[in-house]
Amino acid sequence: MSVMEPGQNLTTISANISEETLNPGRRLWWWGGFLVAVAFTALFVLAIEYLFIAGIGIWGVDIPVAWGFAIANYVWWIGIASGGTIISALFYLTQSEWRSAVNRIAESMTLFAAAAAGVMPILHLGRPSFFYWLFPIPNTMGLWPQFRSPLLWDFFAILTYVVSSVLFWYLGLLPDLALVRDRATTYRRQLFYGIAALGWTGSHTQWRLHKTAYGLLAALMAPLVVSVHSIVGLDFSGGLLPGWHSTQFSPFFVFGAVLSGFATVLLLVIPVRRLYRLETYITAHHLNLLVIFMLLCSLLLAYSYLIDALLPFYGNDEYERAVAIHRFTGEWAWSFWAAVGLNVVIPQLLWFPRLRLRLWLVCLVSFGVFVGMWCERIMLVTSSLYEDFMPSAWGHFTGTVWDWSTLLGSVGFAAAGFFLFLRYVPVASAYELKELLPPAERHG
Amino acid sequence: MTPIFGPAANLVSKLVLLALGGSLVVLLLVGWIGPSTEWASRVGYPVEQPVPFSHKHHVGGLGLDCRFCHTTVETSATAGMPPTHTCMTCHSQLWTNAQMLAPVRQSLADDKPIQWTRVNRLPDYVYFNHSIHVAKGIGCETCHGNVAQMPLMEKAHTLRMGWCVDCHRDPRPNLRPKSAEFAMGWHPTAETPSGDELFKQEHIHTAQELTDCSVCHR
Amino acid sequence: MSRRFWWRSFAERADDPDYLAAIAHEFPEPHGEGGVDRRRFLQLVAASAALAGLDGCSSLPPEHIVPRVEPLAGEEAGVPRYVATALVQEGYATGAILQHRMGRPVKLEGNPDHPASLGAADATLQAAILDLYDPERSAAVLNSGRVVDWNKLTLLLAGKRTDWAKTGGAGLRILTGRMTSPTLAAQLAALLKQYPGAAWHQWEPMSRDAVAGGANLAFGKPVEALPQFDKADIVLAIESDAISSAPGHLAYARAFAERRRAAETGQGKMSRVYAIEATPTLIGASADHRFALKPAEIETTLRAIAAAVGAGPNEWQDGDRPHWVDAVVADLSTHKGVALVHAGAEQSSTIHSLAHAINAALSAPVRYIEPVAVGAADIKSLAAEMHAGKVDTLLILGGNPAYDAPADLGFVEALKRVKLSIQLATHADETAAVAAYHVPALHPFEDWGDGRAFDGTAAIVQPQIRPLVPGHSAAEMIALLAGAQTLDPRKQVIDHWRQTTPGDFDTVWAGWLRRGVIPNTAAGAASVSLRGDFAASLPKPAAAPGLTVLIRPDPFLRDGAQANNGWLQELPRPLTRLVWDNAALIAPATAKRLELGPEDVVEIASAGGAKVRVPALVAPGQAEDCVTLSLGFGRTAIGAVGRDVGVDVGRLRRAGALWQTGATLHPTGEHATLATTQHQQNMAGRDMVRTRPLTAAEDKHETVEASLYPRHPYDGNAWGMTISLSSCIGCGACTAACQAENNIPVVGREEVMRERAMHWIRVDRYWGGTPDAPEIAFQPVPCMHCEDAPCEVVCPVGATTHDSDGLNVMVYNRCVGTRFCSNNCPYKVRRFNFYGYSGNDPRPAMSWNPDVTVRGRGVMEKCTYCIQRIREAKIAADRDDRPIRDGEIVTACQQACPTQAIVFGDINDPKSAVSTRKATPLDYALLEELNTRPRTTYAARVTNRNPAIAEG
Amino acid sequence: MSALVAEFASEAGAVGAAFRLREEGLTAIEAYTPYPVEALDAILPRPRRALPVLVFAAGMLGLAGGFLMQWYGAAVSYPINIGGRPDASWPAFIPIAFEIAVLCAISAGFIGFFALARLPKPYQPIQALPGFERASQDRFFLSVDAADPHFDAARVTRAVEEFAPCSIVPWPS
Repeated sequence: MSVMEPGQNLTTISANISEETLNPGRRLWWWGGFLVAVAFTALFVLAIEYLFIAGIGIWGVDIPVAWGFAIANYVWWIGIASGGTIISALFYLTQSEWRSAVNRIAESMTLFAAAAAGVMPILHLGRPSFFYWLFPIPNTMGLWPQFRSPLLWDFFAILTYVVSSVLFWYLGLLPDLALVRDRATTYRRQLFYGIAALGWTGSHTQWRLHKTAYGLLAALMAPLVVSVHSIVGLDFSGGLLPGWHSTQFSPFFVFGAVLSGFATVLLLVIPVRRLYRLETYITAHHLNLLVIFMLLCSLLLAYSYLIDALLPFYGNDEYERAVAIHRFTGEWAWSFWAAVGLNVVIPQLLWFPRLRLRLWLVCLVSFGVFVGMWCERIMLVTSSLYEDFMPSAWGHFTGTVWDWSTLLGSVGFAAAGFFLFLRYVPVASAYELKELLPPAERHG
Repeated sequence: MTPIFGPAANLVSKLVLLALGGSLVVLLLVGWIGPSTEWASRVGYPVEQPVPFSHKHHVGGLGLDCRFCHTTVETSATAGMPPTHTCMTCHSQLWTNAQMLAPVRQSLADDKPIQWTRVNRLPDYVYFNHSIHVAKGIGCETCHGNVAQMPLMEKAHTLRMGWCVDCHRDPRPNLRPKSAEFAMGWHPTAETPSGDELFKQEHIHTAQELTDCSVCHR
Repeated sequence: MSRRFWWRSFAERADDPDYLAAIAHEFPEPHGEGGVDRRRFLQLVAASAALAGLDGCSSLPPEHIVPRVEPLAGEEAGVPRYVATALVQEGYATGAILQHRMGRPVKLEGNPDHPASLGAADATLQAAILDLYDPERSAAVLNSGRVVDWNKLTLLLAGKRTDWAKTGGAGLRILTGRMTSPTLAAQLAALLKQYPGAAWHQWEPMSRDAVAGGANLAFGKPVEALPQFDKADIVLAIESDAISSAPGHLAYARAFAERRRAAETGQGKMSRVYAIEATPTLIGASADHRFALKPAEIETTLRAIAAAVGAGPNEWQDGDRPHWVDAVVADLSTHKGVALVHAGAEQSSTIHSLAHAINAALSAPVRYIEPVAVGAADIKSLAAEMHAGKVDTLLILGGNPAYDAPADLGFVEALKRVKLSIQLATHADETAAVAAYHVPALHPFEDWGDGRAFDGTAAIVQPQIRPLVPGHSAAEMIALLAGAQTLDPRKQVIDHWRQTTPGDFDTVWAGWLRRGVIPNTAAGAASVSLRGDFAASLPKPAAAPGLTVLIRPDPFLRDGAQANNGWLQELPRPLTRLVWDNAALIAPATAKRLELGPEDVVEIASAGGAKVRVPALVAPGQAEDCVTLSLGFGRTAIGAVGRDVGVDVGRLRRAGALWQTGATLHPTGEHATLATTQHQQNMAGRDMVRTRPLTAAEDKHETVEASLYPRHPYDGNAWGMTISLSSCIGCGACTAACQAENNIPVVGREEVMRERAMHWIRVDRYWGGTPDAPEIAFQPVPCMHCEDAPCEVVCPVGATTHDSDGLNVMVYNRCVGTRFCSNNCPYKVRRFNFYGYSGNDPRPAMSWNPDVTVRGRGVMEKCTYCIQRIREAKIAADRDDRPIRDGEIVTACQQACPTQAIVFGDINDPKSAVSTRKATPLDYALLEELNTRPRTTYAARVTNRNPAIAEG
Repeated sequence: MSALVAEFASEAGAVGAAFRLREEGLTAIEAYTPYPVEALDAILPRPRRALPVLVFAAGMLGLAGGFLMQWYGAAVSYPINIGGRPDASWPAFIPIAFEIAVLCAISAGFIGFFALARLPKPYQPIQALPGFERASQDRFFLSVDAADPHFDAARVTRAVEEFAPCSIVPWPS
């Protein structure tokens, strides 16, 4: 399987990639999808408005379960975001050329997932308007944030991650913006993409610097994404609760994150590939690799689940054991088994090459992981909380309509962003595809 | 195809960058310095009162002791505001028809208290205690400024947490001998004991204890 | 909130004829949605972003300082004042001291000089302060529902007086509750002398007639028996209310607990307690042996015991009886002089008489005194007269008979037949709805009066604040009937005592007011001897019905008079942990037999034919075939807080059978959800409450302290607390005290069901052993103030930190509400303002404690060891340059605790009370394996079982 | 005229021509290509290698700065007893220091790139060259600066022509 169907040259690539951006035409599926996404975004906004007016109490959170959907959603989204970074940064470093066709889609997905993740911690606060107190900014009180708190580590991690993702994305996009600028025929497009391209000419000097800069950023993004998810893991293992206080949480969270990332990329790549007729560039080979990586992560995650489930019984901590048993059988056991089923068991189907070729099945499984990872997050958040040390303080947790609105709304929010990306930005990296051409084909 | 940008575009782009960077810096500065400005903290802005009571006249001119009106300053959290009765002890004899004092006489007449506007205000979650400060050698002037110079009462310091904590970290420079606590425009002389001596003899707590959150917040 | 609006000015209210209509349209503010309804929501949607922004802005609106016009003698702004008074509840007075801040009473504390308080205060007592500030108190004279002027009534009565002068007061009737007030009693006596045709009746819903009846049966006179637990090595409690609600229970509890914690203090000998009861009581919970028997069995068993100790004929011992009886008898009879029996007020007079007989036979440590309360005709005769139309004018002084009178009297109908009925009450309640006139009553804290304690000691009730509503007092009403020249209640009280007091009255009087007690007024001892024909005179034991319904006062609402009190409604009931609800307590076995699921609604039909539908609650320790229902709920006419909360089971009561009745029960198929604050009923095999037999060798096992970090030094004061689990009787006084002291808001039923109760100190109740014969353990859990606090490390803004005294302090105004601290608190003692609870709390701003921050929405809060009291003492000590004395700082919970289970102090001072308590080998830290190094520790619960009785 | 610009249809042509021109001793050569042409790296003058140094420096600065800030805030400026932990509990400061380091490094890399590439510069004279818009698509341009000491229009044209350029034009014409 090749990374590109034959019969391509510089001209065809330039044309095909910029075509979708320059002449979107009347794409009903786009409008349909976009409007649905916008509708859910509206729901998101509504939920947030009501939250700010009435207070955190509109959610299902209580004492003992003081964390709920907001945290689960955050961990979930930030995990999904990782997918793009891994593909575009890690595989860039490993010089796996197949990445070139999908990294733009993946990175863009990262942006909007990270954005959705970014708002959650603020919504989660009892007094959201004071979130800026987590910044170490000079103030008349002479106070500082409390640097020992995993939450503060996390705050810096998200900040860094979101900013870096945007910069990395834009840097990679620059030459393609120039391409669109140069092919644009209407003044408004020329102006828009002209400004966006910042005067990129493709001079050799620019290319050399660009390569260096992109390489450096990639080299920084890869460890960054790992650190971000390790720290997210520490948000939990930094506490002393049974089921949270575990040394394996950091790698555990990284595995989960990457799994959900790959799943979501697949979930997006397969339809986009079809709708934009990108089969020439995103070949069965790409999908095959993505699926295999997803399977790999799924196995890694399975390992983490296993450790997490067995250690309590290996160790001698009655509280750990109680929580473990609780996860299997308790009120929220469904979320545990859903996570195991959707993230570990079902994906194994795709070991069969024949099934791997059934794209609808791949989509289905990826969607399963997409959902399954959320189940895992909510399971981790609640199951440790509502029955911990003090029997007298044991309680329950159920999401309210506002919890669910926030969750679904955030999906709409991220989706709406992704639709805009599809319409206004080249969905694949043209110049990197050109690099993939065999020397003989490198002409106009 | 002719390019859409002329040479001016480069200049513009530079200017835009500059503006962005500049506004960021300005924003930071405003956020940083703004709150501590006298305007923001209302320092030095005289406050209108129902009766234009002049500390300059009563303290500076007549030399009344602070405690003549603020009777509970040594025993209570609040310094205490004088009841109308206190004003009338003198003003039943002096300036009995002064227009300026009409509200005072009115208050006594129909037994309705005078509503003064607070000048030195702390948020509700801050529990300041006058008595302990006075007991440990902090003069009125240290926080309220030289009221003997104020025709109308005004805020002398920001009273922001940072300002309070500075002194709580090291009260020594602000300590006075008991005799000077209620004096205005006081300056240490050669024979006034040093801050260190006063600090010791008043058994003032360590900076760590004085900067405990629970000292002011309950 | 509109309720706030019509609280604003009562004057304007009384004048407004539509004011009642206004109330009619009032409905309870939903505590849930933070007071935001859809409309308001939509209005705010646009502005909300801005709102959020404003939150951060620190500029404050202008504020005014309002000094007095004339100085008030003895008042220092900002310095609390303490004023003694007494609170008369169910007729008996308990001494109290009110803490005044900024000229208004904010907290009720017990009066150490008063025999019924000894410094302690129970929940109902402390909640009285909230009643004072209840914005829904009645504030206008009502004539059949319309607001009228007070003068209209006075004129009317003036006319009546002229008639009475002729007729000798024929047709004039006065109904009061239990009466120990010397002044009122004297006033009434005088009134009856003035109008021979008039009559005085009493109705006390919390009746003690059976107690008096028992004394009559045993001794031929209604003496009162005061158990002396300090002298009792063996206690046999027959569903006893001695430490929970009997007159003097605070004093009894103190003495009782001192003997119970003998093992840890090493002073005296630990008592052994047997409890025989049909439904669990507090004393039963802390008993060493607790036996659940049906009422009928209780009587036969008690007869057997009486016979065995020689207080009854031998045939009483015939028939089979429980295996443990002999052991108990042996224990009793080998402890003559130091063993006593006490029966609860709800027991039959037969049982009381048997208890008396046994005590006599054992020459038990019991003081007999002449009755304290002044008797009068009962309500049954009154109702009969009313039905017969013989009553022309009826004055109801306090009380709410339309709600709580025995159902079979048909009091409401009777009341309608009275030409002129006048009710004096604090709320426009059920009776006010029927009576011709309703007169708003002053709250005891606004009124003058007096009353006697359980031992007869008299105390003066003096006002604490100028009336918040234009109310009237009982003394005033009687004076009005008598046509006295002055109606001033103060004058009535003073005049009465002036007559009875020799010497310089004014100085004496001042002393009484200051101390809150009138010395040497205790009732004289009564000499008693068992009637010779006692045994013969006992009524034959009645045949046990299939199913017995036990009608019991709610532990906190009692007869329901305080039903509009949010603190009491939301205070978890000691044994059921229920709030805002009453349920039918059913034994597990019985529930199984009737195939009742938890919280299934059952219909109970009494022998009298009355029916109630109540959710069932399976209650371990309940006797089989006994259903316990609690009074005080189901109020229909009262403020928004108490209206329609729970079910009114009072309608099952009959004049003859107030406390129990035969009944039938069947499931309705409906299901209800009860609001409770504790979901897990046992310890799940963990050692939260540690229990040791008295005999066990007491080895304090040291805990290893493993830490990578060096220990943080605390060289100054190091505040710590210890809680004696042998002493704790679970009464909940600590929780109430904390709520009052620390401005803890009421969240309401909905929010409690969503697990958002706000109490800083909760009293956990665990069931152990078997469901039918459970062990019951209480454990108060405040913040542990861990030295290595897990909560602090995870806060990103440092809103919760340690201070130099080692306290785990919470800075509300720094909190952004991440709630990680609560997650990371293994004891789950942190509470979060999910909504603006304080803002939604209808209590007026003036009622909050100004020394404690009122927390806003979205911030975390928790027990602070009453940091405000600590700081006050610290400042006082620093001012006069001296160390803080041990016992100078008393936390609210410690102060209120009747059993002195809680001790607080400096653990750096080896001689301090807390250090000595912590020195006991019974001392242990909760979850010590987590190495949080808590400052709050517990003294393990000690049991003193009788080896002769097999376990279970 | 200030430069000669040759347009090629294939990478091979452009690379060949560039190589020849270097042999001719010409140095002031710039290439405009639709994608980075590695073959040219060896031929054309290499730009300054300042970026990696810059990024590394920024990263180190961020690391040190981040760590110092935390230490100063927690141990010097306002030391508060947090759960009995030491004021300077340095292990807890590592994650944030790392994140700040990465943030600084990446920002430096981004900004540094634009600075060194002299961007943004929307107006690029060369874009006025007819057909230059294809430089970002499927054409390869070589421009030889007339300022080059060895520059000679005829020689350059001859050198380039054997690589079949689509056009050779003087610029600006």
